[in-house]
Amino acid sequence: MADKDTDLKKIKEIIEIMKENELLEVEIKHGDDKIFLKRSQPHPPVGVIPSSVPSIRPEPGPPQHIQGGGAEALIHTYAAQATPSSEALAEIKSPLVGTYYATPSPDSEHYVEVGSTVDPQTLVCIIEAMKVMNEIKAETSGTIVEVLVTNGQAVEYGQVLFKVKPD
Amino acid sequence: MADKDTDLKKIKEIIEIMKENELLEVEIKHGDDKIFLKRSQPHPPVGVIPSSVPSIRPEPGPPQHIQGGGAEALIHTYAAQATPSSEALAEIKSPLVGTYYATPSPDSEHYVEVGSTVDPQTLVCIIEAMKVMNEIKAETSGTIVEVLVTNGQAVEYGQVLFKVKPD
Amino acid sequence: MFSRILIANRGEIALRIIRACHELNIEAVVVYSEADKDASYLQLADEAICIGPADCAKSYLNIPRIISAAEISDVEAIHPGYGFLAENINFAQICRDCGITFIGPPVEAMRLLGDKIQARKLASKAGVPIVPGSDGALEKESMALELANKMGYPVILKATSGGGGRGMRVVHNDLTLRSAFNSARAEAEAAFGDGSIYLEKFIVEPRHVEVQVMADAYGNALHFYERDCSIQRRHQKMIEESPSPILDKQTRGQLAEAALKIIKKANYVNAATVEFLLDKDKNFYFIEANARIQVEHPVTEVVTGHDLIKWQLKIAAGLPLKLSQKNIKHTGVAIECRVNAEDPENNFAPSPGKITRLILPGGPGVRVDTHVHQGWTVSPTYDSMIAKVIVHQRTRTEAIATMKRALREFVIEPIKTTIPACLDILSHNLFVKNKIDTGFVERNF
Amino acid sequence: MFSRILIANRGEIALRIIRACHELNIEAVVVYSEADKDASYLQLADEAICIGPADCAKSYLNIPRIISAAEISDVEAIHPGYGFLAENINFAQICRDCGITFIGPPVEAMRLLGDKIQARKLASKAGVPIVPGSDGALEKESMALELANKMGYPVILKATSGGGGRGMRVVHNDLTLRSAFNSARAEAEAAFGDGSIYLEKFIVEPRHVEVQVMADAYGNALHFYERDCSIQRRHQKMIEESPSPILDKQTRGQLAEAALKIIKKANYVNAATVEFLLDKDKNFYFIEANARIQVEHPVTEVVTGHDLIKWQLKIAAGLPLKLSQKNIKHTGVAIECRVNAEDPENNFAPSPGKITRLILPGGPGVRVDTHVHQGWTVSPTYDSMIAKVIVHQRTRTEAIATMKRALREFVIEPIKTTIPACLDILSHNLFVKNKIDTGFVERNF
Repeated sequence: MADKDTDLKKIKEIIEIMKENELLEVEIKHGDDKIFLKRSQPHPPVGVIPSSVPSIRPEPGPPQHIQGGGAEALIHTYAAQATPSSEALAEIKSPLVGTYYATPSPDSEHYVEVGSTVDPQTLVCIIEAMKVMNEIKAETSGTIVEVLVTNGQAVEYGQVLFKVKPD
Repeated sequence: MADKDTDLKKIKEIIEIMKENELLEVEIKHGDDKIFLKRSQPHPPVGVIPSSVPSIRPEPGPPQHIQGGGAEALIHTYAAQATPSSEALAEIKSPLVGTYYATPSPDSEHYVEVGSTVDPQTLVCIIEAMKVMNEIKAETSGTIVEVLVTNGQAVEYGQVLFKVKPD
Repeated sequence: MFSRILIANRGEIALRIIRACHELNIEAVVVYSEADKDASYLQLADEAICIGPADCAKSYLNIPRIISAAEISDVEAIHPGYGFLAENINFAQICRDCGITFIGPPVEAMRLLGDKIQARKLASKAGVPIVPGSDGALEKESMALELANKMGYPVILKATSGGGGRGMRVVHNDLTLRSAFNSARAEAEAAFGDGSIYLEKFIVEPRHVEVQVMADAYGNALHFYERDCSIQRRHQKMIEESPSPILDKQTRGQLAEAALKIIKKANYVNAATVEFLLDKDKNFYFIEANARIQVEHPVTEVVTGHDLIKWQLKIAAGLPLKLSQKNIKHTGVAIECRVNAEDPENNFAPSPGKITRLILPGGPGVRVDTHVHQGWTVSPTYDSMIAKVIVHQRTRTEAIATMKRALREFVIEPIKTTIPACLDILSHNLFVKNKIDTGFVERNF
Repeated sequence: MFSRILIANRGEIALRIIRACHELNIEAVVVYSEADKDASYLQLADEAICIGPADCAKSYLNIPRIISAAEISDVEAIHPGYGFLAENINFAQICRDCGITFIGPPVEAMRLLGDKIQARKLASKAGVPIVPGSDGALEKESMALELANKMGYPVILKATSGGGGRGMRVVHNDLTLRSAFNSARAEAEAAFGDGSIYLEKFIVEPRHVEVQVMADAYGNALHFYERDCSIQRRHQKMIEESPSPILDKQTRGQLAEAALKIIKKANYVNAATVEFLLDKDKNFYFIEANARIQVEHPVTEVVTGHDLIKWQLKIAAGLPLKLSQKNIKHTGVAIECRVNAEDPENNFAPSPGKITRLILPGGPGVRVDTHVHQGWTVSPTYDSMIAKVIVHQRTRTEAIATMKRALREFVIEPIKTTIPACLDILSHNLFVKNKIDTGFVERNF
């Protein structure tokens, strides 16, 4: 019965947190299996939440192991680490496997660098695949805030090349 | 986002039920893994709950499949089917592998039957193992309310033979 | 020998090739689609490169992406496995043009054997019996009607570029031939981009027997005995065994010899399978040659003790087949069952999904080839085959007993698989008595 | 043949015996302790009977409970596996008295071979060389001192009823002999209830080579070649192989012949292993005979193609060994690695616990014998061995390569296992070059 008391306590705490915060994530993990629940934000929360809102971890310390129904489960609770969607960064990914080139020719300037503004039609780099130089467009608008690859580097499909702060 | 909305709705419903009923079980199953949470009853609930309280299933019908974090999970909610702990039955288990005999000899009366009162020293049956007749004692006190084996039946170690209602 | 190759495939055959590479101290680079990013064999590979999304056309069938992956990972050769690009002449040609060794036959041999009509002609020239039929593609329905009446029904229509039963029709009279001709043509056009159709005499109650061969670049060609693949459902093999329990010693020898004649005539190099139909009177007819490793190659590996993938790698690297025919011994009996994520109780509908419990069979005489593990999600995008169970025993009776106990201890939940169907077949009186043909499954289940 | 037997064991050997039973259409009843109630092999058994709590004395070693389970489940025979009651003469006698066939040797043969001093005498009578030593138990320290000085140091003290290294001491001079004599005696007394100690010449850098034999009730005794088990740590075997890579053809023949002499002299029936030490000059000395199936029996199974457990069942059921020695062929090379739940980085401390991720090796040439599955909890109560990986290849070099790739693809988390230790040994220059002896592991790791 002691275990079940512990479980109930944990669940009660989670419920309390859910009620108090409304914006809430509940993550229940077991091995590879995971149940992850997150409230989406159809209505903006009342009041402004700064992007660097400290996360509220009601029970700091190591993860709690809860015995329940014969299985060992791991339950974390977090208040939502809400990031206003306006802060989210867009990513420009490689649509091809190949070699990344930052410049159209060895002596040219880089297509883009950190601080460059791009629109969907802006050429951002070349990916060479089978001797073909494929010009890659940004396909998003904003300012380059991070370049994750270096000239001449091999890149795979879906690899993130740039992070872009939307306008 | 649709999936997450659905999840949130389900979770909200569960929380509402938890709050309203206080006596609550939440069972989250995934394949073989299961998280089972049940409030034990350190304090008797206010008001008398009949042992045959109808279970409240807020969403009758087939189990709901909830998509969450890439995993398919199954969530059932029940109101607690509370059984007062005073109703708990003791069990007399077989301490041996062998053959169960209800009587000391073929013509004798049964050692015990439903309704018999026993104390720890009461002989309740014989387990024959390797031609040896082992007399088995109750090792508990109370009234036999159920006999789970029949004369001549093979029993394994730890098999429940009788249920006993404690005095 | 190679020091680093790329594997242009996925699933169990990708894992199978990694195993061979590592036993030969070759580094293995694997390409994968986003759908396979959690595959456990990617952890075993020396490098894994994502080449595209789940859609095969943008990943496993996309030649530029695979060649590009080979270039950035600096490999010497590409192993195409089976399926996908394994018999794609264009791919093999591009590999050659890029200076990458294609681990498979030369383009010229692929051309000769890849087109079924060409292959039939080649077999005829080599003196190997073929199923009577049209000399080439039939352009008009009237030509098909005339020939069918000349040979006598039943006849079978087949796609020139086909495989796997698509574009295939068995017809028994003029009426059904008329309708089948056009529908087979349309199906072939859709499936292979080539609507050419040819016609053959339909062999009644045939057995499917195929010979495993291997040839090197120095003119040495050897056979590794036959496999009997008569247990099929809709032209898809379910259970394969070796030796073929119907063959006598003489026919077995003739069959192997016929296979080698074709391979030599095609100047073939690397692994191939030469497929025959065997009629009730033990006459055999060449049907086609598969210019690649086959799904069922482990059956041959366990009875001969030879690792066919290793031989593929060695031969592609230019090493000779240092073996004499008489040193290739065939010992005992092997059976393979394919475990597909399909529901036998629901007309073999695909049954993809997450595997939450998995216990693989093991112990004496059991080999399992699978890329799946507990926690793996079987994707609906790819082939439904998730495991192959291969047993090796002293006799056919013992092999059947071992396979049955192995399949019974195979736990896979909650997805449905063909395991119960395989068990039903293995327990069937006619299978046990070896009274089967390629129509056995459809007639009895 | 039997129609129903009971398996008085647990873990991988219980599963191994179930497999053999089912392939022979014998029903298998398994007994289990409460600690093993979730074992997956219980689901495969035709009946499973709980006989007691985790404590072996109240379950797997409890004769009345096992006999009682055999009686209520109405079996014809009991297979004891290895360990637990496998070599318990009292148990075999009780089985006989209860009319249950003990699947193992007759009580009389167990008596002759079970006591090591008796077994040495029997070997001498049979004309098989034994390690020079005392003729029987040494009652006094002074006797040990006298003999040791006569033979010359180093000498080894051993428990008469012992096994597994308990009660064993190697001593190099009078001083250490004095202290070792009493401590070995106390250890033997505690471990076996018998403090008898004998003394032998200690063979320096010996190899442990054992011969698998099988005898029927009609006087036929055959050998199934040898296993080399020189890779040991604290007298526990870690890696076994066949053939012994050190033996020449002549010595191999002599060794097998010596083993058969002993078995015949003891009127032995069923499976046994005759163990020898081989010194640097290829002289061999009988050390003991194990009157049961061994952990490492699969090594012999894969190189000979014979299922030894099936032979045990057949012979116990009174069937003859229908084989001639020359029809038992030895093909290729087999290696077995034992996977124990022990932490090699922490002095091989037990590492029990729940297995949350498990991917077993597979593919060509790999056999896995294990009862564990993902989700299974390795109990601290029992033996730490959780799996055996056996490989079969054409050559020792290839077998080592296959074993290395198999162990590298074996994923087991989060418990620690001996896999990394096995990989270190397999990669060691001296192992590869076959320059090993029973002290190799302790000297080099």
